[in-house]
Amino acid sequence: MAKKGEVVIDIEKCKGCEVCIVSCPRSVLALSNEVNAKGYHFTIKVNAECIGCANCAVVCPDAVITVYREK
Amino acid sequence: MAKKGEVVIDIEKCKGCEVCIVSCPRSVLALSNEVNAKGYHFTIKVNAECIGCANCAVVCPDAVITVYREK
Amino acid sequence: MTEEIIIAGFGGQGVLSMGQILCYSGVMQNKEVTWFPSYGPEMRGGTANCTAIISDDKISSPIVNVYDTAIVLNQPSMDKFESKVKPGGLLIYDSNGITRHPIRKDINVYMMEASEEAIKMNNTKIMNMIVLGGFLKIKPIIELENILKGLSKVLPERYHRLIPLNEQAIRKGMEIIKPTHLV
Amino acid sequence: MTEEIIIAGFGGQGVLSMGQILCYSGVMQNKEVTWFPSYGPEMRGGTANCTAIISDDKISSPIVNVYDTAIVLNQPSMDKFESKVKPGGLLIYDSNGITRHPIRKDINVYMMEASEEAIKMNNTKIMNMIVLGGFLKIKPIIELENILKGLSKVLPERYHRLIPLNEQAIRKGMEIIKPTHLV
Amino acid sequence: MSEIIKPENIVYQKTKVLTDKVMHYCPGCGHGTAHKMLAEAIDELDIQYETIGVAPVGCSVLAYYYFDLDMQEAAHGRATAVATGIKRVMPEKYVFTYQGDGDLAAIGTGETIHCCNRGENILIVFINNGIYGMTGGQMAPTTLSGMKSSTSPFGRDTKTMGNPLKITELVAQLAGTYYVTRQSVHTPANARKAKRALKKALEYQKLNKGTCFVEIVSNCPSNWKMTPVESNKWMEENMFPFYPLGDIKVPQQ
Amino acid sequence: MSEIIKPENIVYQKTKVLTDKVMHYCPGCGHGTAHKMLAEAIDELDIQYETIGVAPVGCSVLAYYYFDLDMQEAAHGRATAVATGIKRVMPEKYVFTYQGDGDLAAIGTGETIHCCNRGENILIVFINNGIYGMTGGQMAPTTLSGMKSSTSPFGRDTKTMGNPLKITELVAQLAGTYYVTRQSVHTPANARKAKRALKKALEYQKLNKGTCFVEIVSNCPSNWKMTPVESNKWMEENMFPFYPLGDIKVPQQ
Amino acid sequence: MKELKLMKGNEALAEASIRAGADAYFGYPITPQSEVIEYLMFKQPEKITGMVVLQAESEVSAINMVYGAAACGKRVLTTSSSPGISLMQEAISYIAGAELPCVLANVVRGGPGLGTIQPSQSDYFQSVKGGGHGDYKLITLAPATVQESVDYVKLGFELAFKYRNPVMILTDGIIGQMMEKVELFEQQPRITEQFDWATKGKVRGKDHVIVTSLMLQSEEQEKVNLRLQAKYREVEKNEIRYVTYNCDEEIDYLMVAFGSCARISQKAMELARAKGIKVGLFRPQTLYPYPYEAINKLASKVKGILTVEMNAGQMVEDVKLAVNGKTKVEFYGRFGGMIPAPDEILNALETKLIGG
Amino acid sequence: MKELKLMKGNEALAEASIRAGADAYFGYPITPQSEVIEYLMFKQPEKITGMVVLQAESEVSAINMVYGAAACGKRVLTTSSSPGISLMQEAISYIAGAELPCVLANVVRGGPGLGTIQPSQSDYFQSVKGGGHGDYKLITLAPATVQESVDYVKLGFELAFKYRNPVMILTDGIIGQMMEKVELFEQQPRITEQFDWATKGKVRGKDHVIVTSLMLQSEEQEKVNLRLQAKYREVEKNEIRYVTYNCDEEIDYLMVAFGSCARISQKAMELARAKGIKVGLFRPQTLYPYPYEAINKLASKVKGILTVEMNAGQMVEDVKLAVNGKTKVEFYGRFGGMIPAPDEILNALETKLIGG
Ligand SMILES: Cc1ncc(C[n+]2csc(CCOP(=O)(O)OP(=O)(O)O)c2C)c(N)n1
Ligand SMILES: Cc1ncc(C[n+]2csc(CCOP(=O)(O)OP(=O)(O)O)c2C)c(N)n1
Ligand code: SF4
Ligand code: SF4
Ligand code: SF4
Ligand code: SF4
Ligand code: SF4
Ligand code: SF4
Ligand SMILES: [Mg+2]
Ligand SMILES: [Mg+2]
Repeated sequence: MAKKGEVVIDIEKCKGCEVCIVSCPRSVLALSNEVNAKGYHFTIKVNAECIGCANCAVVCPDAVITVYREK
Repeated sequence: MAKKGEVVIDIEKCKGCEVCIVSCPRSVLALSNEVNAKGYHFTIKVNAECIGCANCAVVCPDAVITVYREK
Repeated sequence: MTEEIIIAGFGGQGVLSMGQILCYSGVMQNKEVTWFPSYGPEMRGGTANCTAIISDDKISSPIVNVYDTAIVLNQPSMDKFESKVKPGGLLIYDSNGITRHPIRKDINVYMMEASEEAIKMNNTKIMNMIVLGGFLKIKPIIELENILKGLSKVLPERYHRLIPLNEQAIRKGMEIIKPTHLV
Repeated sequence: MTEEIIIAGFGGQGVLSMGQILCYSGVMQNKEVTWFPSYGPEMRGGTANCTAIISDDKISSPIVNVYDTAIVLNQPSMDKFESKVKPGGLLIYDSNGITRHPIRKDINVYMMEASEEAIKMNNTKIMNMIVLGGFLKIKPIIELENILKGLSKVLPERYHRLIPLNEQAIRKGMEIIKPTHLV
Repeated sequence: MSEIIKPENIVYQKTKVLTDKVMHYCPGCGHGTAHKMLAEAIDELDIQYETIGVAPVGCSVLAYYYFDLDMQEAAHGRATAVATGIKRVMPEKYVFTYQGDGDLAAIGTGETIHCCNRGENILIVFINNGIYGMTGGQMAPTTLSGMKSSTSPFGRDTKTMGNPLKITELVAQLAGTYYVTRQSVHTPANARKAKRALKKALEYQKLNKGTCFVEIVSNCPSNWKMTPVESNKWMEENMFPFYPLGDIKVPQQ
Repeated sequence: MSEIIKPENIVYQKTKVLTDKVMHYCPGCGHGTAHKMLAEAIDELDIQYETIGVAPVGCSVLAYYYFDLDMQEAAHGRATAVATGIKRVMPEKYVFTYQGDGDLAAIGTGETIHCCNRGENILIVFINNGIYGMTGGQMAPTTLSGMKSSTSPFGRDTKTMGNPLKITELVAQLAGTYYVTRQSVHTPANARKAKRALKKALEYQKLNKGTCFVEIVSNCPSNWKMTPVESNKWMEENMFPFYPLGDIKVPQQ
Repeated sequence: MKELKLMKGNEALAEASIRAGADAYFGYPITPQSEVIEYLMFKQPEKITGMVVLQAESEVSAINMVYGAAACGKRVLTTSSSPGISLMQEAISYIAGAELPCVLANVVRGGPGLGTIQPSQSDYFQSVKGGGHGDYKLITLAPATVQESVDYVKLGFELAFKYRNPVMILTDGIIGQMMEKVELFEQQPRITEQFDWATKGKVRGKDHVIVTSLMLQSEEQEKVNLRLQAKYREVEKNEIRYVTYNCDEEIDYLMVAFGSCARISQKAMELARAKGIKVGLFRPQTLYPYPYEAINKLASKVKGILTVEMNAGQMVEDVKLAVNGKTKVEFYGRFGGMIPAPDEILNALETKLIGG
Repeated sequence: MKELKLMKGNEALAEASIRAGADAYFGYPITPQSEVIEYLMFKQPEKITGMVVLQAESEVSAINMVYGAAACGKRVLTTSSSPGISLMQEAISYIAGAELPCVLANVVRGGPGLGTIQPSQSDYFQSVKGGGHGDYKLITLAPATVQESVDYVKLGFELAFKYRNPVMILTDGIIGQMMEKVELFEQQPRITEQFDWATKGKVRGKDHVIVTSLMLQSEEQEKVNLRLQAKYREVEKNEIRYVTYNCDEEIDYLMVAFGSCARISQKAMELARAKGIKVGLFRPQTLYPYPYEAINKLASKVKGILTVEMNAGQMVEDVKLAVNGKTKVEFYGRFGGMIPAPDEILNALETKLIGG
């Protein structure tokens, strides 16, 4: 079974482009209903399936995702 | 036997480059010892072997040769 | 009559077209008009504004530094333009996202809940029309009929079916605008 | 002493280097000098000339319109420069190819058969040196010793073996120059 | 907060070769990802202090705010000439240009070709989004046949407007280029591959191999008038068939 | 005088599409022959009154004095842009440019590539003599490796000075070019072939086929510092191996 | 048929080029004038009048296309903004040297370098003194309204062909981006005249036409220059255009300003006059030829002149040349894309001229 | 070690660049200055001082290479002639905007257009008023001798680095092609200083360096412009250079001329003085900053001024601005590559000033 992972999203810098969302193999991510100060719906975690693969972070154009994976 | 030809060279316009000379299949042409008003040794006929092939005229950069051939 | 108006907000809120509609309508009513936008990359994701001037006489400068009316749709615009309203002038703003409300006491201030109203009307795009309605209520410099004519100029043909909705929004704005401070 | 000289002829006759040798030699003799050539595509197959000025004092203009001396090596140059010699000045020309000889009576005219002499010496390239010799005979503004030093500056190292030949040519020029008209 | 979130468990974070400035790019624009891949390549090679970059005129005109590197702004199209100037006086530094398709393949064509032909020992990163992003979506040399833009509002008509230009294939022909490849950064796998290509190019620069040219086919959601996700799909379906990903010129061993 | 010399026996004479002006070219320079072949092609197609030519900046800058055609002088390198301007407003005319290698392949690279890429329906005649003739023999983009020029006095060092550029092969890659060929005019046979190529190109222009590009590898006796005959030999031995004669792109039937 | 429209300056200029019967537009996008080519591409004038519109690969290419088409005796134009216009300087000099007619527009933005995209007037020198090499002059028209942007396209072509000289419309981001009411002139026919000087295919029985700016002999080149200079004297005699505001009355002060800046100065004048300051405004519409004499005349009757520009002080040199010491000349300017406000100008008037 | 040599202006300039410790030369051939790059390629300074010499594919490319290398804090130069310099205008504006030091030389030939290759001074306006876009200034040095061509390369680099501003050596085909005695200064070391403003690889612990001329916000761009203007005022205060001839005595007339034309005017002055005409000569060595004040002072004591130029009258505007109406200012010029003769100038002096 895959290791457990976690993502931390800097929601104030997120622009809500959804590129991360479609790249996640575990459908961990989705857009929030709320908007941030710049008026963007931002990405949030919607489940705990993250495996720390970093796909989301790698494709995030604004480098707002940090990924953790247990050792 | 090849038809007989003739060339007429506008010696005042000739620049003595010798490109015609090396192109003649019958060695008809050569440089004169004299120079023209521009100071160039010009091309002259040195025999009557001309067959009117126009090789010399075609390669002459200054278009100074007219070629005749008997019909 | 000369009315010098600044309209400012986020790109996408329709501030530029609000100004254009005013100007087109002005032309319909035989007024002199000028419209000048902020332009270029600065607009990308940032703020946008335009100056609209409507007058009975030839307009000299299309750009002014103090305004008869400021229409403000976000906080950065509030910060920038509150101070630029002429004493005794008019400030209209949409409450949505405003964290620091106007403090000047020498101008007339009207707040509108236009964004909310637009959501209620199921079309966030018409927020600007609601605000326009509010403005026209306070300063009826152009007749509604000419505003509708102006709209039909600004909107591409294929959107003309939306004119009734826009009219509704303008009327709604006229209805809901209310003063928070009057000189 | 200030000597303003024009040297003119066909490209390839060495008019430019004749001027340069004069100037280099002038430097050896502690003179002030300027040298200015005609330049660029106009020279292709056409005429070339240079102005050389040699003076005991600082030289203002490197370009003048009348000359103390004109050294002329072909017909077009004769046509152009005969009239530009100062009254009482000097005109030296090589007879080869000259169809219209100078007619002015207020200047000193010397003809040289330098081309022929060069053929005799088996090196048409030194025609210009023969003419230079002629000039130096008439106007000994630079000592031969300094001319030879100048030559060694103008000639690339690998041609230094030719200096004796050049000296010979200069001496030949000094020998053969003869006046055709003196004021 | 999850206990996984602790420094020693970090597997991915923003590279320090990017500054903390918020990029002005539109949401989902590939410029951001391309920046990141290049910055990570520089980070991984540990050459941040030995690298000088050149920004173009185009949407990435402000790239110099985002890379924590010494950088220069070049006039529109002239980045490779500017980089030549830099590299010639500082041959021991890593030098790269980062240029859009309008910049590199329209106004800068001459500079691009001749820089590559001289084999300047630099890295050229070429962002091909088939459009002039910065100025509001005009037709680029790489705009596809039939593709709409603000100066081809009815679709590019190759009869009158010229053909989409594969400049990458052209520079691959030149003796001066050493490594020429076409990549994308729109999926994690592609982005990782692009980074490897960029790293390889910088390694070749170390070895004095000549010009390395990395094209990144990218999107412009704003001017293509699509959402970012749609734009990436459109790119796969329309751009990639004409601009196929992969190496075009690789070093002969 | 020989009785053969009478008008009805003329088999070759100067075409009327050349004026009577004496050309300023150096003895044996290929520019003259190239002019003549182009003029004869125009003459044979009988399009003298429908042709507009563009002269470059280079030795052939005065070409407009020698062709008895309406002609324009273009700024250095810009002949193809000028020709584009002409052709777009006078599409019914035949339009050609005549350009040297410095003009077309150095300063004019961008214009050349984009003109060809748009497929402008013109003829480009490209005289490649591996040198800047007019300005006195500086290195051209096409100067061969190791070849001497006034700016490569010790021979072209491709490490620092770039590689000889085969721009003809580049433009052949572009969708806009229809017919691309490399010729020479230094022998009667080659000159005749070159004329046929030029004629073909003009015929394709009539048919609206797009850009035709005829390179003529040529000599520069003056700046190569050889006699004309030597220069032609040197050209065969040194230029042709690198710039092989022949068609590079021919119409697909 | 004349039409009254509300239009953006850039789009109005584009529309005017179609209506003026232009044969071709060649251009390259740059803010703040990309609307010109966008409008033209959308309008597809090729289908209406046959006018050709082509996006070139660069400004260098665009202006050389203009050269080629203009030399065919056609009405051709290009537009750009500051950095793009700088790239055109070589070819502009060629066009002037070969005496070709064409219309150029520079929608000026703040410089130097990449600068800002905001409005500026800092390309005045480039346009009227000579950005390119050699002694040549661009007839330079400075519109202050969208209406003038339209009218000057027509006027520009008229002058360009009358004098066979390039005409520059020197405008800026304010005029280019603003909307105003504009009366569009009627569609003009395209040129059918076959000009002697134009390349159009050799005409039987006539000499072939050569368009060039090269003269190998200096004597010939000087003749070209003398002909150009004579032409410029003609232009200076015939084509000076300007507007004055309140200058026929008694005034103590004069402001001189052109283009958009003149409109802001007009507002400042209104404010000043409301305060009782007797001030007039002089607005040159042609920057070359410059109205030296008209300003010189006014200089005699005022205590001082304030030149107002959106640059660091360029036209002020021409004002000084006009005034020739007769009265004092002060300058007020904002630059780098900053637009002076009417009250700033009023303030400058009060402190630099009246107080000063 | 100083050396006395007889050298061509172009070659002397090239040699001076090596000796000034230049790091790089980027250029493109054009008559009448191709000897500069030819000399450098032959000398191979790369093997002596490490100086790089590169033939670019165009002037546009060359000047942008200069930009890149200059921004690394290196001593860089390029040279060209009129049409080539026109092509550089965009980048020159960028260099001025980004405040980069470099030396440019324009060996002017007759224009406009392709013109002639003969000497001219018709790029005066382009150099001192602004050929590129935006408000910027080139420090402009006008050598009149081969010696000054050499000295101004060194001075040029000093001023360029002192003010971080491009310096233009405005010379012409006469100075470039003529030979004169020249004293060469000693070989200077190349720069080793690491400038704060230069890109050289980010320095640990410091902010990364950005070289740019772009300011998206007008407010920022105006600040840049204000800084530039303040710098220009400094330059105007410190760097004016000129030579006068006979101006300390009583004179009735003054001639003003620069560069090669000043030398011909000097000869004309000698001829005039021989005829008893009391005339002096003023030769600006810096064309920007221009010696307005010095000319203004002399204007008070003469009956008239004759400006002599190898163009259609460009510097004469600056002379008039300097004189500001104090005395009459006349002009004599030849152009298109024609060189005025000393007696023509004398004649102009007599007819335009003394007789006139
Ligand atoms: C000389 C010049 N011409 C034109 C412009 C305007 N301009 C700025 S960016 C740009 C095109 C950008 O397109 P691209 O290079 O594809 O970059 P992108 O924005 O798509 O990333 C243009 C035409 C300019 N700044 N300078
Ligand atoms: C803008 C500009 N740069 C440089 C020149 C100088 N120049 C004139 S011709 C030429 C090169 C000519 O070489 P090429 O095109 O090969 O023609 P060729 O003379 O060999 O036929 C150059 C550099 C110029 N006239 N204009
Ligand atoms: S790290 Fe992988 S699994 Fe976790 S959210 Fe990102 S993409 Fe999904
Ligand atoms: S990719 Fe980045 S910016 Fe886009 S939605 Fe995801 S976290 Fe936000
Ligand atoms: S026509 Fe032929 S045979 Fe006669 S001279 Fe010429 S080349 Fe020789
Ligand atoms: S080819 Fe022509 S120019 Fe050359 S030598 Fe023969 S005739 Fe004379
Ligand atoms: S305009 Fe296009 S290329 Fe530019 S930032 Fe936006 S999406 Fe990216
Ligand atoms: S210089 Fe060379 S190319 Fe030019 S005419 Fe002479 S030989 Fe021909
Ligand atoms: Mg792009
Ligand atoms: Mg060549």
